[in-house]
Amino acid sequence: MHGFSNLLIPAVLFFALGFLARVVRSDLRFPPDLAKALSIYLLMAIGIHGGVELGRANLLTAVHAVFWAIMLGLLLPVLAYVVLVSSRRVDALNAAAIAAHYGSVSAGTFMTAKAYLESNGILYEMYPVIMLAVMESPAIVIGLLLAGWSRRRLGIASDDARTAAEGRHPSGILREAFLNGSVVLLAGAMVIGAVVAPTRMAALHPFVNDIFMGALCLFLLEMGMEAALRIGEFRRMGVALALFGVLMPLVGALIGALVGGIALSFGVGGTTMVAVLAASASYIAVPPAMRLAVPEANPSLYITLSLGITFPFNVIVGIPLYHRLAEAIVGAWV
Amino acid sequence: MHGFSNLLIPAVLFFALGFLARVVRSDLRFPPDLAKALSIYLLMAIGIHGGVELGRANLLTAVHAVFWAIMLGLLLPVLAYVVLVSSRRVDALNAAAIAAHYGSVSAGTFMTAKAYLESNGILYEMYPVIMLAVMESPAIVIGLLLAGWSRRRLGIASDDARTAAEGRHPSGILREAFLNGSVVLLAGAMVIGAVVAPTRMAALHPFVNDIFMGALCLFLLEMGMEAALRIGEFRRMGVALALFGVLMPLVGALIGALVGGIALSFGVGGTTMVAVLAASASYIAVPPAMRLAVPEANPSLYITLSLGITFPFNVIVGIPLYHRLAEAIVGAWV
Amino acid sequence: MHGFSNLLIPAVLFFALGFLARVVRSDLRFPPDLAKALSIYLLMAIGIHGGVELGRANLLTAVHAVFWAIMLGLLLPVLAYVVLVSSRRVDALNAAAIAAHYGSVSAGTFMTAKAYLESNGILYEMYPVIMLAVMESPAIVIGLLLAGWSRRRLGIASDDARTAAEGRHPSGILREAFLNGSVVLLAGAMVIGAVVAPTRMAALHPFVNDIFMGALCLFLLEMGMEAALRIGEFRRMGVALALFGVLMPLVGALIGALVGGIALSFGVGGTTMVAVLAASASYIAVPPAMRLAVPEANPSLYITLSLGITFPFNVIVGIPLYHRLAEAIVGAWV
Amino acid sequence: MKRLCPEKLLAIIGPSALTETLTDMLRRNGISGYTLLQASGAGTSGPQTGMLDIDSNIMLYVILSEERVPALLDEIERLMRKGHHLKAFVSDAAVLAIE
Amino acid sequence: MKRLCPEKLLAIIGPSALTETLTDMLRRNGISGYTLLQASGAGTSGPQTGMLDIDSNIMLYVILSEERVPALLDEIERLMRKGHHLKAFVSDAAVLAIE
Amino acid sequence: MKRLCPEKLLAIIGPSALTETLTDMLRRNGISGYTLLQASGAGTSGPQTGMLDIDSNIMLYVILSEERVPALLDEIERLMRKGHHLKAFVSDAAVLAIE
Ligand SMILES: Nc1ncnc2c1ncn2[C@@H]1O[C@H](COP(=O)(O)O)[C@@H](O)[C@H]1O
Ligand SMILES: Nc1ncnc2c1ncn2[C@@H]1O[C@H](COP(=O)(O)O)[C@@H](O)[C@H]1O
Ligand SMILES: Nc1ncnc2c1ncn2[C@@H]1O[C@H](COP(=O)(O)O)[C@@H](O)[C@H]1O
Ligand code: NA
Ligand code: NA
Ligand code: NA
Repeated sequence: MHGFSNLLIPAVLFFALGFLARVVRSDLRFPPDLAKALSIYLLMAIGIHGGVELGRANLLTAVHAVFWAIMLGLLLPVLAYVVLVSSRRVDALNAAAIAAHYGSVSAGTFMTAKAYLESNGILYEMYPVIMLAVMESPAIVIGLLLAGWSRRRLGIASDDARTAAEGRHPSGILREAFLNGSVVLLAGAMVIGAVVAPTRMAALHPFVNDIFMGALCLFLLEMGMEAALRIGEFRRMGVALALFGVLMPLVGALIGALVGGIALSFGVGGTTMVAVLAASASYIAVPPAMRLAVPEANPSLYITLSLGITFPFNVIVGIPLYHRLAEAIVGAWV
Repeated sequence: MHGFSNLLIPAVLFFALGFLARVVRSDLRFPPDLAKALSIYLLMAIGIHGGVELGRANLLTAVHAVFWAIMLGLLLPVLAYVVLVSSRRVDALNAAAIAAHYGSVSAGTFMTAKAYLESNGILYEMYPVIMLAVMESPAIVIGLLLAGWSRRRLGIASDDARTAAEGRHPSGILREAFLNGSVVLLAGAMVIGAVVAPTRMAALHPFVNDIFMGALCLFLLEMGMEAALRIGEFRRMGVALALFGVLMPLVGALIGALVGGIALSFGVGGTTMVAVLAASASYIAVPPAMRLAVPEANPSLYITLSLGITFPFNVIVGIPLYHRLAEAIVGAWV
Repeated sequence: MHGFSNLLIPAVLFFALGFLARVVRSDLRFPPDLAKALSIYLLMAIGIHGGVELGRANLLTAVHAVFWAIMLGLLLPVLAYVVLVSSRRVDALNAAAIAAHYGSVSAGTFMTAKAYLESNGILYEMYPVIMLAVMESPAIVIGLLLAGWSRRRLGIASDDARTAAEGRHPSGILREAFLNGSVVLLAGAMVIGAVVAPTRMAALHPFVNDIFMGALCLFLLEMGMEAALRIGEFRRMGVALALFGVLMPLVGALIGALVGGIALSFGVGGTTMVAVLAASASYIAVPPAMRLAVPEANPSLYITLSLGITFPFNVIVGIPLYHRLAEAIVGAWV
Repeated sequence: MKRLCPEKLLAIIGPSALTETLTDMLRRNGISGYTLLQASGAGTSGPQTGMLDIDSNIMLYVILSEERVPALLDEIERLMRKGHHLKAFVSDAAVLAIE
Repeated sequence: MKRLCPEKLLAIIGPSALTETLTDMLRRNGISGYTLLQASGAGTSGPQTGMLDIDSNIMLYVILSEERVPALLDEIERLMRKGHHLKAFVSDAAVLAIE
Repeated sequence: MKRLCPEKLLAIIGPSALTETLTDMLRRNGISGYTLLQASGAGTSGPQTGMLDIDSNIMLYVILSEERVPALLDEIERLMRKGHHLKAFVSDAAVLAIE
């Protein structure tokens, strides 16, 4: 079960195919609306999935899991910010924007991990799905607070954060964090999944579950192309920063695995999932929020890091690694 | 079974989620081609569904149902036109264009009603699916005749109706009514469903039936956003006209329930469906036809009424109401 | 089983519906990205399907089938080129571009044939799926070689072929043939299907198999509209050339049926499939390759021929015909 | 630049329901080339979100010589007078011509 | 051509995340008509492939009279000074007016 | 308006198969910014419905200074002489510049 034969799961291979297609400069072209449609479908499906699980979850464990999700969402960006600022590779505002991405999560990575565990017959707790839905928002809030703090440090007019989103987002930071499109879709679908009677949810099963893995493969094919396009940009941004895109997930995974295995007492599967959540960086929800509220930051930095470096690293190398880490921690603890 | 717990079905909740997302000004964004793709899929699926049912229907009842569908399609627009003109809130040409929408049907509302009945374990006859396919065209024809008649009353050059579609639609009115894209797709799929041997249709079952409810939820999520965008416009158009968007479906539902329960002797499920058909207003097939052939009418009036007022009213309030109405009528009659 | 009742399969009827919709000038409109999404889905699905079969195929027969696929891909374009040049209806460069299309294959036609065989309960070998994936590239290579040769004959600067794709395709012809988007997707999916353990592929089954036929019907609906749009162009291009679009598939089918029935000893089903491969002309992979590398040729000629004439001819008339041809050849041989 | 030929660029914005009406109009006026973009927008006829066929716009570009412009404007004006919601504007374009 | 009214065409290119910010800006300036196109592209902020919401662009067209241009440019400039990645340009357009 | 800098807007329309050829051409000429729109259309090379990759067009916009225009036109002309179906035109644009 060990070794890279673990990687021979369709989701990872389609990611690799897309990556390769772009690297060899194939003219394979995805229609833009297909990528967007697939990401909406995946958020809806995973939200419902999580909601159904939440509906039959142990309430105490669920609250426990949500608490730790929020903790991770608050802690990881601060950690990332401190590392980035002290590395002196980026200014404080770019550091804040990047940090927010690493406190949030990548649903694509999470679902690949799910496919990986299922492929290997490893059971996992469902609480991490709930954590996934919860973790998007705190990281955005912290990112915006860090940006506001950096602006004050840099002497930029403090009302800027407010006016940055003027006309549209009067109540500013919280609005940005909780009304973000993917947060609304994921959380909304989760509520629907939790609230509707299971017999009535059954009609959604083929759409939300049966064709899920195929749609994920198609999505990852596309994301492979996106990642390959961006990985080339890392030269422009310097090796030190690119290294951050690899080291930060490792640190995140360790913290996540400790939270999953020890604080939450999950098994190997669930612990792997929490490690993956902590290790992954958002490339759906956070970038638009940062675009709007931290316009001073350079989008190509945070998109290249999260989509071009951390995402492929996690999908190809990270997941099996975090799985072993989870085995070690759960094994040591038991 | 009574009470608003009935509304806890996924289709309605996804509609509400989309509505809410827009109301709170979330930046949830649908790719434009996804909405269009879903409406094509739904028309195809419902057409096939209806066709398969038609293939095993009692011919006499089917002819009977078609006759009443045509009657409703002819009667309702005339009723709506008279009400609108005598209300003096819109001119005769706008009245004609709006009236056509209320004689036609909304496939989205119909499918939500279907989901509602199935969720509540209520059986229903399949003839209403055939009626759905039939009802689009007569309403368009009557709408165009009413517009022509209004133009003559208003002293507008009578050849206008012909030249309005010049170059493209030589044979005018009938062409507009029967070659409308969604009419062709729905009727075509129905013919295919009726004509092909059931064993050969089986291969389409997973696509057309199994994933249907999920696709409907995604579509309604999107339509919820559309409806919320337009409901705000109702202030511009005046309360009286907005009231029409709520009262007309109630009147339509009553007429439809009488047709379904008495003229067609359907059970509670089938009667509810006919009421829904009569109550609903088109927002797919009729608007483009009116755009082309009654350019004098203001599209924002008829789109706001059908998509922004009548559609959410029917989905949230109307369907359970029409269900009780059907119970009352069928109960009284039996 | 004989006679045109064979045509009453959904895939063919949806093609006819699309065709008809355009002929009667219905305003049925497909969102552009839906067509592209469906063709990506179909290539992915058929690739995986073929790969899974390849994974359990007899290696010797597979090698045998690949050999003959390459032979057909090399032979048919040369034949088409000679016929076209000697007909004097098009110049040598147009002949080369058209010829490449007829050496390649149409996945849409192939899948319709698959639906036809399954609908009629006819068993078929899976090797033709492998041949489908293999046949795209050789035809492109030959097409480009024929174009280069034509240019030399016409006295056009011989380095033109190289510079035609300058900046992007340094290694020229082979790159064009093997890195073509649809070749990469089809071959990549096939490798994934062959390499991954069957238990792990199972999760993809609903997406790749169950909803396949419905997605194919939707795709063919759209292709019917495309074909109808182009069939009108055949008057511009002259009857002789249009005739080529009907005769070349017949010749191709004969050669293909001989290869399938005799050289490869397939049964009636498999032989029909090979005939269909040889008879069909590409309208996905080859046109962009020719656009880039043989810009002197007129795209409306080769697209009209392959999509507007040969494709509908094969779908409506060809497939049942090739089926009987296969019966005759296999019957005579056994 | 001699190879740049001064022509006009006519842009027409309107509901996608008018696509065929407009392209037929071009054909009738002997113009066989045009470029079509899918659009959304807003105006006096309300929001056009581009989500359904009923509320999608198109943007049609036609490159043409100055003398062909008036005939097309006549027809567009006629459509607008009938009530169709169209926006049309003309601007200068220097078009690359070979030979 | 008397019916052609000289106006300005303002084009704004930017990330789709700014769509509402920009249309709200128009509304605040009393402009209720605009046309919106989905776009991809590239620039100093990296490639914008158009595949995800995060890397899609929009192209916004506004036809308006010359005197309304400066106020809008002020606002766009303010957004750009804050760091937003926008391209804006103005050109002449002769707009078909009826009556 | 001093902040409006007079530049040129180069628009290129062609089959989407040429996308990379054209963006590579820009890169080779030191131009890293462009905006790309999906289009359909019709012309001498037949209808381009936009339904499949084979019959989709792109519309490429490049804002650039006047002196960079000729080199690009040379390359586009070369592509057109080889037979590629492209339309290219140049117009004036007053581009908002900050600082
Ligand atoms: N001022 C404007 N600038 C750009 N586009 C406009 C403008 N006004 C209207 N449009 C476009 O034209 C369409 C029809 O406009 P209207 O007739 O005002 O409803 C709108 O949906 C917009 O796409
Ligand atoms: N020179 C240019 N010509 C046309 N569009 C451009 C140009 N530069 C940038 N853009 C567009 O503006 C967007 C933002 O540009 P930038 O701020 O340079 O990242 C890009 O994604 C392009 O769509
Ligand atoms: N007169 C024109 N106005 C606008 N776009 C055109 C015109 N002629 C051609 N095009 C566009 O350029 C593409 C190629 O044209 P052609 O080389 O004539 O086939 C067409 O598909 C259209 O999108
Ligand atoms: Na994380
Ligand atoms: Na009705
Ligand atoms: Na062939």
